[in-house]
Amino acid sequence: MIEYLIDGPLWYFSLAVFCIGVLWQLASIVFAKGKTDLSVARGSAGRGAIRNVFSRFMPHREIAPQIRVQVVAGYMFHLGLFALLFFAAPHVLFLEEHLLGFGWTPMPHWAFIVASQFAFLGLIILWLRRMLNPVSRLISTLDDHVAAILTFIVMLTGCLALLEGFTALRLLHRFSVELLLIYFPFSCLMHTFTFIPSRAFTGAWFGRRGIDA
Amino acid sequence: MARMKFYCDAERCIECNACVTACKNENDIPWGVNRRRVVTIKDGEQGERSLSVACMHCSDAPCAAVCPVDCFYTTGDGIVLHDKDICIGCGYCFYACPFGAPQFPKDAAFASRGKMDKCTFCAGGPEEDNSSDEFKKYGRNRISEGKLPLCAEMCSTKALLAGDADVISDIYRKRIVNRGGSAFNWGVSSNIKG
Amino acid sequence: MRIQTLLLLFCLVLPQLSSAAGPPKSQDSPQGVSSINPGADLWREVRQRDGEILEGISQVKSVDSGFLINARGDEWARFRITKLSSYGGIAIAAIFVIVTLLYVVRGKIPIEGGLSGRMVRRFTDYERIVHWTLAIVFLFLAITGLILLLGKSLLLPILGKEVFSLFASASKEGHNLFGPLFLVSLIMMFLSFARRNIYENGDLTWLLKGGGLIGKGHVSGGFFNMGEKTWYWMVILIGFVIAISGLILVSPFFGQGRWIMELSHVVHTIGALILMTVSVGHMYLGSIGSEGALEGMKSGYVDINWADAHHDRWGKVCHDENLIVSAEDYARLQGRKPGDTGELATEQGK
Amino acid sequence: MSERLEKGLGVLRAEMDKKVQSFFSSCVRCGVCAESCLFYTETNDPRYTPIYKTEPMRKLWKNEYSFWGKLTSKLGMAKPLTEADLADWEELVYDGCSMCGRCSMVCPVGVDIAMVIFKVKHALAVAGFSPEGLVETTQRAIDVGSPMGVTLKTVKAMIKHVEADTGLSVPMDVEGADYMALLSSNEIALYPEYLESLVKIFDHAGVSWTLSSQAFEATNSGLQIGNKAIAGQLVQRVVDGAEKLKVKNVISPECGHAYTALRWEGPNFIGKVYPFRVVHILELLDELRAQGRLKTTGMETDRLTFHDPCSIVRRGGVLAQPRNLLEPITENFVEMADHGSMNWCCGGGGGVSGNERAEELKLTAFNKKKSQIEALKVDAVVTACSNCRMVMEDGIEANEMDIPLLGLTELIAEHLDEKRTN
Repeated sequence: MIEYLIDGPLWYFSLAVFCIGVLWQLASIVFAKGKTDLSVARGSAGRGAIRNVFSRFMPHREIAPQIRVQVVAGYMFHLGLFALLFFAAPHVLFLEEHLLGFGWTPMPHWAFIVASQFAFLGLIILWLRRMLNPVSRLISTLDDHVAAILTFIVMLTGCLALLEGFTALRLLHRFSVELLLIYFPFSCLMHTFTFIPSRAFTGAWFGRRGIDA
Repeated sequence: MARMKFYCDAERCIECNACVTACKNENDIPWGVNRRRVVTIKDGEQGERSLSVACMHCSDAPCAAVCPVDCFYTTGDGIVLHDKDICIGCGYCFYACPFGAPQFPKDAAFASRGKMDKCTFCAGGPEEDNSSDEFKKYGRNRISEGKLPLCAEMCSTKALLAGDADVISDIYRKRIVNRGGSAFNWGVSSNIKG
Repeated sequence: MRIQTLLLLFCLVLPQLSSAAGPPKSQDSPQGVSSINPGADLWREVRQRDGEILEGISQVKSVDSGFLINARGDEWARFRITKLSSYGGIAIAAIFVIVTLLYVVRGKIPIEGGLSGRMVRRFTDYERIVHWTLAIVFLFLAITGLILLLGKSLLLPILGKEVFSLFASASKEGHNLFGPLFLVSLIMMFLSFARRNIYENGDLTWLLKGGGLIGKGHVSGGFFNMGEKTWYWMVILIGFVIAISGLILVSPFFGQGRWIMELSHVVHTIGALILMTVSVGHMYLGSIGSEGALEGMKSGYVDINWADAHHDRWGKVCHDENLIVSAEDYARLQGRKPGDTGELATEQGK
Repeated sequence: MSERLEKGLGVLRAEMDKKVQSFFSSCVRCGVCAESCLFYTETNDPRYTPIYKTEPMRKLWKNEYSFWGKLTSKLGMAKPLTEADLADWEELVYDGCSMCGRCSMVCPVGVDIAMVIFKVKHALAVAGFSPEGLVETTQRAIDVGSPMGVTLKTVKAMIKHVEADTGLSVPMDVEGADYMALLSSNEIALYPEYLESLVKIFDHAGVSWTLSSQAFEATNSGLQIGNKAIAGQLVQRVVDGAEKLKVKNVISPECGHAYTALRWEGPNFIGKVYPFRVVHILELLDELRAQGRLKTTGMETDRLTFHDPCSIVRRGGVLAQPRNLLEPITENFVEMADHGSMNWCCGGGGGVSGNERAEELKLTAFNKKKSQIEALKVDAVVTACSNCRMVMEDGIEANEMDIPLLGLTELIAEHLDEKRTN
């Protein structure tokens, strides 16, 4: 019964909430009011926007030494998670069977282990820093902690179900994923998508003033 | 109730590996897993002996004792079986077993060790007899059909015997008597063949 | 002789268990046999009665497939079942009892003059991150490990096979996956704390006074006192042993034999049990055991009175170089509104 | 709800455009911006974290633009933005932020934090939560026409001096001139040598220019206090003056925020495109140099460095020009650490210098500049913003350092090649 619920209705519901939610959020940003800048541009806004979307993947030389922990742990977590999400064998298989209809070469077992190590260590360090550093602790909201813990739970349940021999464990993972999907569009997890418009807006602003941000 | 046992007569085994092949074939065992193997001692030297070993279905099985999830059970016929739905693939049974019987498939998508697989005395598993599910997990269930394990059935020299302990020991006793020599010479004929 | 090495290891690691793996009780061939027995020697060798293992060959190529009999496997199994799990469980239970008694008897060890509110910086953000990373990973591994070690006797009867095997499988996979993280965080721990944990003068007196638990008053100590240093080196050294043996256990695909696995398993378990037991004491002393200690790992600052009481030599340095932060500045550094010394001024809206 | 709060909320709602929404939905509270803000690095006070200064706006966004916020508001469980919040944030935004925009450069998700802080400032200003000093100066700017109360009389008097010193005439209200020059209050009250240099340089380069009797003041207190309406009003004066004289270009003085106000924000404040071009004095000088109309002679032998004024360089884009201008007249010029668009602010921008309450904090923040300057062991610091110059002179005095500050334009004027005649 529960198995049917989690594999069936709840799964499609959460998927729908995720997709509609994300689209709605993005739309509400795109269609929100915005004034055109009347000042005469010095440089190209478009170029600045595109440049900034990519240039911000690397911190400025002047600030890098002070934010080493965030940068290193951040990259460990995000790259690890990305690899697990799209290249873990069962995930590839699942996407092929249930969503896309086509698959791609999954990563080998050892690669999975390495990726998960990176993801876990990165997430733990980032979250601990959030708790321990006065600045992060001051500016963090409940949302940040919920998002971090939910992501951790999803990763953890995934790893506990590694043997792929127990339905209950698989369902646990699946269920936590569904919770995450439902939570996603209404939380800071939206940065997965909205970092692009943010960077673009700021990049355009700097671009038309002739500054490489 | 019968107490099922294997017995391999070192004086008869000719290391033809027919038992291994028969087992693999009959139970449709995945690549890399061998429930039964033939070991040759002093290969090519004087006193060479070969034995076919698999799970010996111990009366007091160390694997069952050490298993952290207690997935082993002994049937009424004294056959030691395990439940793959319980097994977590920790490998302790393999360390504990005197005969190296437990095997682990390497092909599980993630786990470096899949769930344990071993000789079932061709008695299947906890699933319903002769169900396809049972066959997939444990192989053929010949016992339920009133047949003995195929390895023994196939043995051309009748070195490998399987069945009720009493019957087998009778057969063996007869052989020793016929071979002559001391009653305590462990079934080895006095004039050792080179 | 490999059995001897194993024995030796037990004696080193856990004396009371040294009796564990006694020499195998050899059953000699039936008494009173006069006749030459040609087969006996062969089978004796095969059964490894005299330590000499006779390896044969087999068409089946897999780990130890050449050995007919593995006599030590049963021995290891018995040791795990009768000694490791039982004594291990007792040890864990005992430490909790001890700690509780200690709390009942001594209570929270107070600081003379109480807390002044004037703080000194003790640990940087990074150092605290390292500590808590190691702590989280360690706790996770400890719990999952104990489930695998004691679960059969404690949980299985309650939960039943089906449910328990879920826990066991989850524990096993989780344990395997978090293992390497332990090694990584252990290395980070070593790099960022090793220098301050080198023994120095005055550590001995600390030991003689039993770290202040014996008698009244606190004992002299530097940035870290003798007890903390010892605990640190235990974590590092035993930790590395656990990590390495664990890596051996978690990667069976290098074809290491059963013997190595059994050895690693025993070492791994004993080491882990020691660390777990002592860590309970560490947690107690770090939290409810002594007043103002936890603050150091939470905010990175400790009360100057606490420093003077527990680490007077370091406290003196803080006084001399006047690294002391006033209560107001401390509140400010913790991001509280001016005047507000209570709750953090976070806008905890969601 | 009090009507002050009402006003503030009104502004915040009006300013909640697509940028701000994407900013807040992408911010993950990583705290990187803190490391880029000199008010945090010099005080280690987490409350000076740039993104924390935008908290009132984030709170509003959460309550009225985010799903959970709307839900909890419906259920009456949300914590609404209160007047107390605005009062609390006044100190953070006015004293603890110089609008230098360094945070906007480092944010990994690309939030233009300085822009959002300015919007909050705008709301606070309208709601009437602004420091006394700024309110007064702004009022003076509206009534008298200049925050420092500089009147046309004062300017005329200064012009007399300049003409006497240079023997050149200062054109006033010349219709159809190419350029209309503006002055900032500081330059009139504290640094008259700026006008002197202008006269010399323009005479040397043969530029047709003029001052305007009705629009000589470039300082824009409206921008400093954050009130867009007032800022627009002040910009409008300049625009009217320029249109009256039918000039082709308006020269923004060195003063950084005046440049921002005129060049970049002005058109948006008054809601129309200028009929003339706004050019920063350094831009103009560099153009003249490129055209070969600005000939210099002699070299500064002193060890010099250049302090990039945030509003001109990072937020204004005038980055190459000062270097081009310094290159031919300095023998040993050294760049400051983190120079260019990642330069550290002097600590007095964005109206902090005009806010007595922030005096102490300003000096604390100056420690950054202090250490940078000391690290270079320079004889003098060149800059191109009368406000930076003033703030740094205060700081240097307070720290008993002995380092003169030079205005770039004056430096050029000193090195004019007098042999050239036209």
